[in-house]
Amino acid sequence: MPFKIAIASGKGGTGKTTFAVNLFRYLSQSMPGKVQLVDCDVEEPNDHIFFPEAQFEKLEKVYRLVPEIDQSKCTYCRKCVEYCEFNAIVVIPTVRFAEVNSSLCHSCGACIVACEDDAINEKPEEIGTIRRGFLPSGGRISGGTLKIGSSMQTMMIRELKKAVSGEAPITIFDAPPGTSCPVVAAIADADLIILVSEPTPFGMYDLKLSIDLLRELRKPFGVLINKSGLGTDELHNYLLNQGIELIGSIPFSRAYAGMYASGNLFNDIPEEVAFAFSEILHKLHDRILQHEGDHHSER
Amino acid sequence: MIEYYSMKEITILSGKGGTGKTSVTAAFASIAEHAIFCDGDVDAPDLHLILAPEIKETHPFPGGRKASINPELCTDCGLCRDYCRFDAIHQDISGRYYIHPVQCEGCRLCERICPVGAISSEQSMNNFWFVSDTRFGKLVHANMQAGEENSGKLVTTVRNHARELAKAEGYRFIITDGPPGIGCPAIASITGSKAVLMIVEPTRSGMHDAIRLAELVKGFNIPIFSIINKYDVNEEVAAEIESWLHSDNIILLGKIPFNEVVVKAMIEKKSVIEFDPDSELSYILRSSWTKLVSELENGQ
Amino acid sequence: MPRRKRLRKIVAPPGFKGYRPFGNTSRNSGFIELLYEEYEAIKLADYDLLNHQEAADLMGVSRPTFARIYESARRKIARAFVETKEIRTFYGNAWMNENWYRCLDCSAKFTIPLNLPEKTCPLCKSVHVELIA
Amino acid sequence: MKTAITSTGNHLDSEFDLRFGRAGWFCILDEDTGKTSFIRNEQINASHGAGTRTVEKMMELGVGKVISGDFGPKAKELLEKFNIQMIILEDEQLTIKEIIKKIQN
Repeated sequence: MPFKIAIASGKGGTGKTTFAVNLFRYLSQSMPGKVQLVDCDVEEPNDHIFFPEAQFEKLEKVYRLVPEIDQSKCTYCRKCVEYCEFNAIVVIPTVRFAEVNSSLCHSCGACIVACEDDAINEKPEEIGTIRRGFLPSGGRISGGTLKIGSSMQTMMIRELKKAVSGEAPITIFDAPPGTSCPVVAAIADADLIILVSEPTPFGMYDLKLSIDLLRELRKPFGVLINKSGLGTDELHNYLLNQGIELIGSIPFSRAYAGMYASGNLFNDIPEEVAFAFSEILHKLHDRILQHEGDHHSER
Repeated sequence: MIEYYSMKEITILSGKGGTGKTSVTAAFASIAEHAIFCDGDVDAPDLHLILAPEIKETHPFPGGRKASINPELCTDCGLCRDYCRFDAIHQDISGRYYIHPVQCEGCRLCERICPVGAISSEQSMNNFWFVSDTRFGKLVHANMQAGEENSGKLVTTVRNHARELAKAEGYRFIITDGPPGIGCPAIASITGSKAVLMIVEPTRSGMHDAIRLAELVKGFNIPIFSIINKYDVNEEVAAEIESWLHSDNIILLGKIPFNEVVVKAMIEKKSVIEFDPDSELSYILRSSWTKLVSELENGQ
Repeated sequence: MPRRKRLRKIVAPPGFKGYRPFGNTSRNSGFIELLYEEYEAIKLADYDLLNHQEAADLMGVSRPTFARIYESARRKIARAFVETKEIRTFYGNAWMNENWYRCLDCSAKFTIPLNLPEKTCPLCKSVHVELIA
Repeated sequence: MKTAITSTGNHLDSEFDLRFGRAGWFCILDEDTGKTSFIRNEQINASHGAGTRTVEKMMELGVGKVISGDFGPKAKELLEKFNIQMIILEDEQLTIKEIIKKIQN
């Protein structure tokens, strides 16, 4: 039974990536060959920076389908215009003009259903690339890069997830920040979501937004407090009052922040950070094993 | 392009989240004269936590359409699921079909192909935008339901209103706290701006994202300025960023050291300049603002 | 009536309105008019280093016409240098991919669709218009 | 030839509207007869593509000139393609009447 963990946060810069790559490294060492990390932040993919030793395969292009109107068949009936909810089609019968504006098109396929003259065909258009790789120590790492200026984040994430599904029994998704559609796409099928937060007013406000979203989606989640000690206890108390699981706390360490900055996250970790990490990683490791165990006993 | 000769809109962006955009915006808000503020991060707005707005006007913002299936009419034929390209239509355990509102893109195709007319859609009305008073001046901001699409248009709405207010009341500056990333909301916050201020942190990922952001902004032909935040967290990377900025002709307004005073100010709901006006940080922020203003006035 | 000149396609107008000599004592020695298409010809031949045929194709004129425009541009610039004259750029007979004009009298900005021959302001009918694209 | 002027209201004393696709109204002026009429913009609340839809409307009305404050990139491209002249005015204090006067003088 595959297990999927998504690492998310409402606010950016809380330490999502730091945690995701640490979790990945830990699990891929304790369960070699069974773990993959998927960087779902397709606007700003960063996870690969921390694994310079990773070997990447050739980039795969991701396409979406954009309709094209065959003017020789078009009768300028404007039915596609009527069907298109995104105002992406311009048809001007008087001058016999019909065109699709691909920047507004959502690739929903409604115009094709609308067209009775078989005048609309779909053509692939590149929206980004997927990069897959593996670490010499085992473990697969992949991610997507959206073309700059494209607004197809959600589709890019869905395509990325489709492309890598089933590559490993345990998957870690590093979600983009925020609470909008792309985040939903990244966490939609996760078995556990870890919200990374920081104990500052901004961190807490954004965490509440994420919690609202996850409750609406009825997803199991827990909260990881990063940079603890930097702000106040308010966040702890809030989680306690709300009955939300605290996955763990990682103390703020200026030295560790400096290490992240240079792209080094794994060597010479300050002791207090290393200790907090190992406790949390152990806990999650046990939980994954338990999940597998549960499944076996069901059989 | 419309030009309001006296008014300048500055959008503060970062690419990567958590680099200190909102803290810088708040600091500028506390010293800028004749300015109006705008929170362009409608997804996870934070500026109001510092500015403590008193809401004066509330406006609904019609969101995207969301389809739903009327279970009484539905015959469970499953046609809608075959047509839906957004994987938004699912079956529950008893085999009945339902549409997940968060995954629904609002294209209405299911509604049109349903043979028994069981699907209908409605515009979501849970998003609002506000005009508020703060101790520094007016703030235009918004609140978007989680999982909503189309935040780009809400950003545009908020900015347009700020611009109208600025024009009507003769403000000199609009300071916009932009959304993270380089996607649709970020583009919506750049379009029509007079300048972009990029807050970069000296990390590998921060630099990577800043380069992508700069590439995006260049397409708009808008001048880019930058501030390196927490530069002393890694001076090696900071130096690398500095030389990239230099080679890309991006003006560096200031380098801000790491200081816990930023978090302390945040907890007190104050901008850094209000919280500790004599600190080194406040000095750097003030001089960055002055430099930015003079660059903009002379650049015309 | 002289034959109307065919418009020459140029990619972008020059990024300046003119050049002025400095260090010379005799002021007001006048100016020469460098047409946009002449600027474009210099740019294509001496900056982009295209041969005359390639440049002519880009501007949508024949090779001999290109050669004439190019020669005229060089002579004008040489004259400006030697006689210490200002160089001022003028619109001439060019058309651009994106052509926006500004009326110097009423400051309206406007386009001139290809089917409209005249270059006058559509609002106040002024003939004082400049290209701003 | 017909000219469209973006307007905030439906009479000659209304102020000029700087927006094109999201203008409140269009004043259609027949330059030959001097007659005007006002048409409400149905695209004002469209969430996407208001500009291109408005170009369609202009074509339908047989407009040859559009006066507005700005044109989006897509609208610009289409207007250019169909040889409709675009005119940008930056003074939103003007009334429709004043703009018409400028044209007719």
